[in-house]
Amino acid sequence: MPFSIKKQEDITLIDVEGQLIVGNRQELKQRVLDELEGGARKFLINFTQTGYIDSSGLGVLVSLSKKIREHGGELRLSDLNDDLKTLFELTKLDTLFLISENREKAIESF
Amino acid sequence: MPFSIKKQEDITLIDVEGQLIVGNRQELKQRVLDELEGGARKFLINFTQTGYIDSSGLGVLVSLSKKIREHGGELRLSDLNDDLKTLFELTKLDTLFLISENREKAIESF
Amino acid sequence: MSRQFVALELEFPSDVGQVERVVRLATDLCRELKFPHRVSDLELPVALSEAVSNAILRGNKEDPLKTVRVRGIVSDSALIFEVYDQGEGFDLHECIADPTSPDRITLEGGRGLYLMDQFLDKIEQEITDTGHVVRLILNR
Amino acid sequence: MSRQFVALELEFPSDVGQVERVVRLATDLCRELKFPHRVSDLELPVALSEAVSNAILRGNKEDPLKTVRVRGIVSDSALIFEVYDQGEGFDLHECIADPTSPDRITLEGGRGLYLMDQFLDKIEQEITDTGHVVRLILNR
Ligand SMILES: Nc1ncnc2c1ncn2[C@@H]1O[C@H](COP(=O)(O)OP(=O)(O)O)[C@@H](O)[C@H]1O
Ligand SMILES: Nc1ncnc2c1ncn2[C@@H]1O[C@H](COP(=O)(O)OP(=O)(O)O)[C@@H](O)[C@H]1O
Repeated sequence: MPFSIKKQEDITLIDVEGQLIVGNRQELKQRVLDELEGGARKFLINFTQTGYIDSSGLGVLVSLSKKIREHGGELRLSDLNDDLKTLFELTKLDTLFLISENREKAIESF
Repeated sequence: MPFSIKKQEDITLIDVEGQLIVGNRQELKQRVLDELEGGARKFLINFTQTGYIDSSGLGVLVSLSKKIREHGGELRLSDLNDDLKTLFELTKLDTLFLISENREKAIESF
Repeated sequence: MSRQFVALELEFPSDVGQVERVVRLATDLCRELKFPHRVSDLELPVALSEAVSNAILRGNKEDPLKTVRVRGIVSDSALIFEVYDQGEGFDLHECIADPTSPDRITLEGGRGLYLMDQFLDKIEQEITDTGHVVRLILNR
Repeated sequence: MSRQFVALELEFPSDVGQVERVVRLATDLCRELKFPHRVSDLELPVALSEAVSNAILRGNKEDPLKTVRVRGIVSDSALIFEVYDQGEGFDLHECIADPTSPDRITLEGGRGLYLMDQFLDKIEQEITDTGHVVRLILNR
């Protein structure tokens, strides 16, 4: 399983276990949408174990962020390595997402 | 350096750090012959860190063993992994060499 | 100096589940050949996965009877990966649209060619008898 | 099922210092492709290093102007490595002599072809316009 999901109070914590790419992004999308459907509103996706994300992975993050906002929720990202930061900067997605240094800081800032 | 040499009493301990192959076997040969020249007679070559040995590496061991015996000395080998054991069995070199499970047993049996 | 190179060639079915394995084989080779971290861990994996995904999804339209072929060549001067699909081809430079513009930044798609273009020194394309090939070039 | 394969190709100067790197690239690929431990850690590295050493030392006689080429192909059914040298070739099966016999066991040389023969399912040879190729075959 490339994703693990757990709850901390009202926050849904998702760990991406490996790369977020065309082969698994649909699974991430579906699992987050299921949680949203179930009433969750605060989402944190953590990338500690992720080396790179491809354009389809970035696209899924963009569309999830939109969906979550439409439901009055909030999506945060944390623990991007330098390569991931470069990807977000090149695509200017660093201006679209709330990005925290690490999980603790992300949780505090909800 | 692919070999490290140290002394324990009158025993010369040689650790092979990696594979013993055509690219480095001459260095092993020269260093052991230098020690033999310098008066050493008991040699233990340890293969803890070695994955495989090629035919030229086996050949160097054979010729060193002969040289050492001609000088009244003794060569022992230790810590062969299963792949190395297979190599020695296939070439019947397990009948030519004194092979010990590990360094301690080899040192005891000199 | 004599010629020296390493090449890697792969052929696999038009299934997006293949992309990660293909990219891993290529990036492992780059690491083994001591390319800078930025090449082996970011530029090559992202550019190659975009090209391979497009070959599977756009070129071959996930047709199980069609295969994708990747050929990577590492020489002293460059890293070149060719990705062959069995589609009709397209004009890459015409299809790149800036995904950072305000009207496009919230779209789900359209970042693949842009990232390839950002990370690579050069991109070439050819239409062949059997399909389309895109050539990803990184100078050393 | 569609065709599926992985190939690795290398060209390098006739220098025995190259053998370890070449063998490592090949065995890393085998590990990545989930070959059994015995293949990736013993049979392939030993057989391939023998063939590459012989290509450098015997085929090309360490001539710095001559190169060795290795091409490995991994398919669903087999692992095939071809080693090309620019020498005149030789008759492999004529040159294999049992190195375990009492009169040969204390010799320094002569175990290379024997080990290749022990570890491989099949060995083929060809003389080409540009030299000699030995083909190492391991069934999957
Ligand atoms: N191999 C290909 N064959 C045919 N068309 C392609 C190929 N690669 C890309 N394209 C075209 O280029 C467009 C842009 O690709 P890209 O930037 O990767 O974004 P996306 O795939 O998200 O649309 C695709 O929508 C497609 O029309
Ligand atoms: N690529 C080659 N080209 C020409 N002759 C070769 C080649 N490979 C092997 N031989 C011949 O086969 C002989 C046996 O090889 P081998 O079993 O590896 O033992 P060694 O190399 O120790 O002599 C070599 O001595 C050489 O004469």
